[in-house]
This record gives sequence, structure tokens and C-alpha cells, in this order.
Amino acid sequence: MTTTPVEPEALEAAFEATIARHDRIEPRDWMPDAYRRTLVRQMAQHAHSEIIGMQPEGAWIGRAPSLRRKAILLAKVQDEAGHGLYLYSACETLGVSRAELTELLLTGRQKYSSIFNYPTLSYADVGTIGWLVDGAAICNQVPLCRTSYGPYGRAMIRICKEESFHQRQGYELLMTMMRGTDAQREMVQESVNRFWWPSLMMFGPPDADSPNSARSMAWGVKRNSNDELRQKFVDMTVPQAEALGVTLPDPELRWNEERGHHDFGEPDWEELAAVIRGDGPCNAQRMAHRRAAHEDGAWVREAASAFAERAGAR
Amino acid sequence: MTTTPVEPEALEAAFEATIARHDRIEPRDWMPDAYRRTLVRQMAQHAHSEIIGMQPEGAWIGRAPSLRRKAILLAKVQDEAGHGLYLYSACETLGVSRAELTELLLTGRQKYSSIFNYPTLSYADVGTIGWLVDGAAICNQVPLCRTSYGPYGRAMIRICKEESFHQRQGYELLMTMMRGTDAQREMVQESVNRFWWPSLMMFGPPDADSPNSARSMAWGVKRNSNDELRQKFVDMTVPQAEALGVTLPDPELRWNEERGHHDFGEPDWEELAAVIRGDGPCNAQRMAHRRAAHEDGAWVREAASAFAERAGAR
Amino acid sequence: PAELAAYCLMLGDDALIMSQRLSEWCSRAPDLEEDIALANMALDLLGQARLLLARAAAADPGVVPALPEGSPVPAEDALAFFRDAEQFRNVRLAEVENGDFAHVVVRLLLFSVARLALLERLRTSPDQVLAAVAAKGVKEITYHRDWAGRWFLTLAQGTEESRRRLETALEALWPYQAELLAPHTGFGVDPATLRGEVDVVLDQVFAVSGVERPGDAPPSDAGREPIGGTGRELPGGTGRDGAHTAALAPLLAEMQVVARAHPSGRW
Amino acid sequence: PAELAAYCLMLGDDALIMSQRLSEWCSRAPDLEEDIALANMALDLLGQARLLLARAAAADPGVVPALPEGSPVPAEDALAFFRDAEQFRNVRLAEVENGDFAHVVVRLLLFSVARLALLERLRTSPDQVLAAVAAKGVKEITYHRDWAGRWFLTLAQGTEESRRRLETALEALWPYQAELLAPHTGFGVDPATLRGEVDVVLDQVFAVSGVERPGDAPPSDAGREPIGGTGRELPGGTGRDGAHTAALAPLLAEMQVVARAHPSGRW
Repeated sequence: MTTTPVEPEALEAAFEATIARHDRIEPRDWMPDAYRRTLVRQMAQHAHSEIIGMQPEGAWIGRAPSLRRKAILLAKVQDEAGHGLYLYSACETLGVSRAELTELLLTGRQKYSSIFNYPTLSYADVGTIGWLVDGAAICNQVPLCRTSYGPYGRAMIRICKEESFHQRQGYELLMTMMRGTDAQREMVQESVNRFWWPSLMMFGPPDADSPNSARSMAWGVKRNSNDELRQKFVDMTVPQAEALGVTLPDPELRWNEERGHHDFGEPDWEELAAVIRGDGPCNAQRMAHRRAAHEDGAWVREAASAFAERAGAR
Repeated sequence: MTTTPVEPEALEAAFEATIARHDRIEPRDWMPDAYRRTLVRQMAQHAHSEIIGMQPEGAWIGRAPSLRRKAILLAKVQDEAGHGLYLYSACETLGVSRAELTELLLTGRQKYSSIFNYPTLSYADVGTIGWLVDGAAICNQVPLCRTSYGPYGRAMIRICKEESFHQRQGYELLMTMMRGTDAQREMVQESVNRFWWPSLMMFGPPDADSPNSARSMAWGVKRNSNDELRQKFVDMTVPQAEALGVTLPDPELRWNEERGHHDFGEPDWEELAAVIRGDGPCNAQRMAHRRAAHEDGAWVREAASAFAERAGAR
Repeated sequence: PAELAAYCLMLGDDALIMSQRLSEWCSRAPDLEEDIALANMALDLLGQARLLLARAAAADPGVVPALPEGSPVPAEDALAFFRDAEQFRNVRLAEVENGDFAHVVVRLLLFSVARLALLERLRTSPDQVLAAVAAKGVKEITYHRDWAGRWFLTLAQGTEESRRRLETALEALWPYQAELLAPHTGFGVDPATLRGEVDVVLDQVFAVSGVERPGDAPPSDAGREPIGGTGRELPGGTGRDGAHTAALAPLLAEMQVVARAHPSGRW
Repeated sequence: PAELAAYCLMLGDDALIMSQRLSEWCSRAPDLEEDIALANMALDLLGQARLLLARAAAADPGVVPALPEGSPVPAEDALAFFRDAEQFRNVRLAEVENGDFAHVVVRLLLFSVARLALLERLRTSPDQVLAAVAAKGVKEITYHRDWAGRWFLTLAQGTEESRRRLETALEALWPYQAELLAPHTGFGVDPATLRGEVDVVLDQVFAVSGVERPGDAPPSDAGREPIGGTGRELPGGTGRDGAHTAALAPLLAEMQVVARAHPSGRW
């Protein structure tokens, strides 16, 4: 077999053409370094979010108020671990190992979604996270199923399918609780009050302040702007809130006939900045939990490696 | 100052004379090695029992059902720590440090009272431990106030005073619960059922099987036989049980007019042997808890020493 | 039917309490694969618990705790969330506090070897429901046993530390093993009849791993059982009689807190 | 009277929840002396909590949760055991989970410096009961502050590890410090007026120990508060409004489990 040297310009042109045709880039294809870096950063952040995201809901598995809900919640949190796995695997196709990414998470050099730095204070939060947080995540992620990098897009297809199942389950929990006692209805409303604004922030800062977005969109790594997705989420959620019988805590929220969209208030971007900076209510706790699990498991991973080596040597 | 060499025989005679007069031996006095060893073993075991004994009751501080009971229980467990302190100090007068004794406890070379290897399963156990376990301990310990070794006797005077306060509080808790709901009365009876036999075992094996007792009694380290004390405890406790309205779980228990004492059934000595051997329901847990506390605190003790040295150097 | 209910409660409570302890591992395992595996086993056992508790309630409605008039709480939840510790019939092996990863491996091994032997026989139970639960359960528990056996071997032959931790866990949990095979009369397969089979499997795991089987005391030394069991019937007894370790009440306090705060709630 | 009750609840809940966390140290401290000291401080705070909750109930019986007809539960216990998380008014500093020994030292330091400043002023409260509680409390909390200050210095100047752990704890707990001095209008001394005094004491402890005071963000960066606090009123708020961390519900689940299981019980 002979290999023909290819000019860099030709490689770049081929890459651009693939993007332009909305075809997928695959691991063996040439790609620009910046594209690779952007992808790794985005997929890793997504993977980390799935893993950290196990904590706020996981805290309620032990206290789930019915066995059916316990099973649903346990399965959901397990799915999140599974999503983490797919995404770390997708990252590995770009030559970055799970161990390296874990290190980057644990040392704070890579981030995870800021939504998971908010506490879960009642069982209604399990429903609200499903409805609003998973709902927002889906809005963000559905376009990524068509993202230009093949393994990422394929992982997202599977993830989105499961996420929308989780979203329906969350909404159904809230529906059931709203048909329950007054105390339960209050619990739902209180939970929605706490999670509404943080959910809107999940789409990131306003487009004007989002420096990396333009290039990501050009590369087909990202396919819609933050503000577009945020608007879509609000429009989708308002009728669901009405059906549920809860009030969304935004006095400026109303239908704008002219725009054909809902107007809504401005999220507190300083709060988002604070949470991203590490000053959210649970940042320290989430990281400490993850670090402790990692450190407590070190001896097990070492034992497994030692055993595998010995078995291989035989 | 000149020191006159004294013949060993003279020392021994002086020691025996002190014992015979029921006077106290003090730390500076000469004493036989075996006497010293017996004392250290007995006092250390007692100190360890106070420390391990914090666990079964301490487990209920967080769950105490009234603030008044929480305060009483917290104070009681704190007193146990205090008793441990006095007794370790008394041991130190014989030249054994607390650190050495702790090491002997943590490596299993010294024992603690087997009663603390039984679990506490309801809040009634807090009362039952006060009534029966502290009651049995008092029967064992009151004679020790007149024990031949001065520092031990003096520690026991203080400890016995506090123990009988605890005993009254435990009995009072059970009395109050018996005036409460049916569920509370059942809780008390169930607790008494579990603790009755182990309490009888606190006096040790029958005299016939208690090899060290004779010498300890000759030295005035011990002043009553196991069986005498056990009988005294039963005689004292039966009318208290009647006043309380609980049944003691022994079908053979009845007043013997002739003996002027209660007859009672034989405790299960194999069970006692098993618990002493380490196979009681909570032996492993108690030791693991103690070891964990000791290890978790190592860095603090090191920091305190380092700080003290540095402060001393200035 | 009372005997059937008692039998189902016993097996259902074992599964429920094991599931609760396993699920405490969620987001805490040594790596993602094991996190998923542990959650999966917790889910399997939770599923078994639900079917068995529902069967117990159907066989003898008298076992279900009373709830306020008109409460929408289903029987399985009334049993899980509104009984107190002494009404639970699970073995104490299931309830003791979680330790390290070696502890969960040993607990699962001891538990699933015995449960698998039992479920295999229960597949031919005259009670159709129980037979169906057993048939499904056999597949699930086979996976649990294999997982635990594989990790037992890995830890035994891994590093010095893993070996030490494995042995510590085995020593701590072994005294609870006998309770899994305590005689049960009345309905169903008597666990005591499974001892031979269970011993063969465990001995094989020990042999392959090069781990010594923990000492069963010689027969004359009957005090070896955790709370004795010689001569006079002890007030305590075993988990099957409702006599539990101090670890069960706090487990239930957590598990039941939300359900009990809303006895008329819908979830 | 409603304002007096609200004020007493706030101070009483602080003491109750701190006491509960401190008492978790029982039988777990680095040595016997500190075990006793921690239990002693837990007892002091429990005593303060009882007086303050009773005062709140006397001032405004409306704050006391309703219990079954004829329940013998006293008001202090109804308040402690039958309120839910969102009805507690304690600062979040009191409720966050226990960490290592450095964590308890830092928590006690921050808590008692602020509480001491408050109680010193409350000694002249027009409410006689509150004044008496404050007078007694000043002596107790002075001891707590001194204990914490002494250990803060010891850990800061002890070993590298103790220094590291102290700084980690300080970093973790500092964000909760501001809540102790959040403005409170209505009855009583406004904690916000104590900031100067509290800062002087803390700065002295930091200076003597050679530990840098954790960064308060520059004034323009208002997002530094744990849950923001800029612009729009956040749904959360602080512990004083009943907005607590996720740690409070499990704490209460444990604390309240026996009392709630026996709403007509006598203890």
C-alpha cells in the first residue's frame, strides 16, 4: 500500500466541503486543530454535565416517596451515567482519554452545566428537573443530532431520545402531584419558582455576549443561537405550565402577537456569571462529591489494572 | 538527702499491712507487680467501656424525641467521656499513658464491657440502658469506691455519683413512656426483653468459672463475688420492674422466702463467651467506629503537638 | 394465604432493603461502568421487591398497614413506607451499613448466591405469581452473582490493598451469611435446604480466588451465631423475626420520610 | 409579639440546628477533651434553643404547628419536631453537612463571633426573657468563640496538612458568613449593625493566625453571594426566609423521625 502525500490546502478544502454539504466528519478524516479542540471542549463539558448531573437527583433516590418513583428515578440517574459514557467515548475518537477528561473536570479546568450547582430541596424538584432542565437540554441538544462530527451526532441521537423520555416522566410526576394534596401543589409551585430562571440560563449568555458561538455555527458544531433556543424553550413551556396549573415566576412573561413569540424578562446574568465562576450554591459540594468518589475508587481501579495485567501475562 | 535501701520483704510486708488495715495504696507506694498489672487491666477495661459505651446511646442523640431528652442524653454521653478521662488519668498514676491504652484497645488486646456489643434499636433503649445497664454497673462499682488503690477509689466515688444520677434518669424516661401510648409501652417492654439477660451477664461468669476473682478480692481490688453482686442486682431490680409495669423475661424468676432472695434463671454463658470472643452483634462495628475516630483525628493531634512545640520553642 | 404472604414479605423485604443500600452507591462508584452496574442491580431488586410486596398484600390484605381514609397509597408502598423496623422481615445482611467497594462485592456475593439457589427452586412454585417472579429473578440474580464473583476474584488477586480490604469485608459480613439459610417452615422452599448448594458455589469462588473460607466455629461452639442462639431463645432472634441491627431504623428514616410526611399524597 | 416571635425563632433555630450538627461529633472527636468540649457547646446551644423556642411560642402561639387533639407535646418540641425545612429560620451556615475537624472549628468561629456580638447587645433587650437568655448566652458563647479561635490558630500554625484543611474549610464556609449579618427589621438588634464589630474580631483571628481573609468580591461584583442576590429578587433567598440548602431536609429527617412517629407520645 502506498500513501500519497496530500497538500494541507486540499485537506482543508475537503473538510470545508464536507461541512458545506452538511455531511459528517468522521474520526479518520482530517480536521482543523481548532475544530478538534472546540469539539473536545464541548463534548467533554456535556459529558461532565451528565456525570455531575447525577448528584442533585441522585440525592432523592433514597427518599423517593413511592417504589414506582424510586425505580423511575434510579433508572433515570443511571441513564445519565450512560450518557456520560457515550460522550466520553465520542471524545476518545478524537484522541482524548476518559482519564484525562476526568482530571480536567476534577481540577476545574473543564466546566459542566451551571444548572447542577443549584440544590434540590423537595421531591418536586425531581419532576421540575425533568420538565424544565431536561426540556431546556433537549432544546439545546436536538440540533446537535445534526452536528457535523459523526460520533457526536450519533451519541446525541440516542441521548435525545432518552432525554425526552425523562422529560415526559418529570412532567408526569408534576401532573400527578398537582392532582394530590394542597401541600403537594405548593411543593410543585415552589420548585418551579426556583428552577425557572436557572433553566433559562442553560442556553448561555445573550448572543451579543457569546464569543465562540459564531465559529461553532459556521462549523456546524452548533446550529442555533442561544437566544433563538431560549425563545423556543419559553414558547414551548408556557402552554405546558398552563396545563399543569403552575405560574412561571416572571411578571414580564406574555404572548406577543406581533412577534408570534412570548416576551419574557431578562435572566440575572450576573447570577449566571457567579455560578460559572464557582460561586453557585452547590459548586463546591458537587466537586467535592465527585472528587471523593474518584479518590475512594482509586484502589479499586488499581486492583482491576493489576489483575488484568496479571491475567494478560498468564 | 540519703536513701536507705529497704529490703523487698519489708516493702511487701508494708503493702500487705496497708491492705489489711483497709487503707489505701497510693501511687508513690511500693506495690507488687501483679497488683499493678491487675489494676491497670481493670481500670483500663473500665475506661475503655466508658468510651465504647458512648456509641450505643450516642447513636440516639440525633433522634431524641424531645429537646429535654436530647439535652439529658447529650449530657449523659458527655459524662461517659468524662469518666473515661478520670480512669485513664488514674491509670497514668501507674505509669501507663492514655496513648498506650488506646493502642491496646484499638488492637483488641484490652477489652471493654461486653454489654456495649448489643445494639440500641429504639429510644426506649436509652432508658433501659440507664435503668438496667447503669444499675448493674453501679452494683459492680459501688464496692470499688472502697478499693485499695487510692486514685481508683476516688475516681469511682465521683463516677458512682454520676452513674446513679443516670440510672434515675433512665428509669424516669421509662416511667414517662409507660404513661404514654400503647406503642410506647410496647417499646419499653421490648427493650427490657432484649437487655435483661445481657445485664445479668455484666457481673461476669459464675464464681466457679472466674479464675482471677480470688486474688483480686484478697488485694481489695475487688470486694464482692460476681454471683453475690448479680443476686443483689436482681433483688434490687424486681420491685423496680413491678413499679414500672414491665415483665422481666425470665420464667424462673420468683421470690424465695427461705433464701430471702429471688431465684432466677441461668444466663446463657455461651452467649457471653461469644460476645467476649468478638462475635457479639456489634463488636466489629464498635471497634471500627472507635478506630475511624482515632484515625480521622490523627492529623489534629499532630497539628496540636506541632503547634505546642513551636509555641514552647518561642 | 397468611403463610404465602409471610414468605413473599421475607423475600420482598430482602430485595427492597438490598436495593436501598445498593442505590446509595449511585454517583459514588469507582468508575462509570460500575456505577451503572450497581444501579442496574438495585433496579432489578427493586422490581422484585415490588412484585413480591404486591403479592404479599394480595395474598393477605391483613399485612398491609392501615392508612388514612381515602389514601391513594398502593399496597406495595404502604408496606414499604408505613411499616416500622420490627415489621420488616429482611435478613440483616441486607441492612448493615455500606462500607467500601469490597464490602458491596462481598455482600452481593453472599446475598445473590443464596437468592439464586432459592429462586431457581421457586420457579416451580404452586403460586403462579411467585413462580413468574422467580423465573425473571433467576436471570437477574445470575448477573448479580457473576458480577460479584468476578469482582471478588479481581480484588482477591489485584493488589495487596484490595486483598486486605476484601478479607476485612468478608470477615465483617460472614457472620450474617447463616441467616440467609435459616430454616423457614410453612409456605415455599425452605432456605435451610439450600445450604449444600450454596456452600459448593461459595467454596468454588473462595478456591478460585485463593481466599480462605471464614471460620465456621466447630459445631460444639454454638455461640458463633451473631446473637448466640443457644439454649434459651434469645429475645433478639434474627431479621426474619423482626430483630434487626441498629442500622435499619436510620435506613428506614431516610427511605420513608417523604412518604410519611404526605400520607394522602399522590406520586 | 409576632415580630418578637419571629426574632426568637430565628435565634432559636440557629442554636438548635448548630447544636444538632455539633452533637454529630459525639464519640468522633480527635480526642476525649475535644469530644467533651464539642458536646458541651452542643448542650449550651440546645439550652439556648429551648428557651428561645419557648419564648417564640409564648409570644405568638400562632407559630406553633398544630398537633393531634390532646397531644402532650410541649411547644418547644412542636416547633423543633413538627415544622418542615422551609419553616426553619436558621442561617445556612448552621445546617451544612459536617466536614472534618477544621470544618467544625471554622463553622464555630464564624457562628460564635457573630452570635456573641448579637447577644451582648440583646442583654439590654426590652423583652426580659430575651435579655436573660442573652446574659446567660454571652458567657457560653464567649467560651465557644475562644475554643474556636484557639483551634483556628493551632490548625493554622500546626502542620502543613492542618493549614491546608483549615484553608479549605474556610473557603467552603466563608460564603455563608454574610447571612449571619443580613439585615433584619422589626424587633430586636439588627444583625447588620454588627458588621464592623464582627469584622474586627475575625480580622484579628486571621491576623494572629497568619491566614488571609477570604476574598469578598469587589463591590461591583455583586454576584458573589451564594445564590446571587443582584437585580431581581431570587426565588431562593436565604435561610432567614426559609430557603435552605439541600442539607437541611436530611438533618430534619433524622432529628424528627421518632417524635413524628409518636405525635401523642410522652417522653
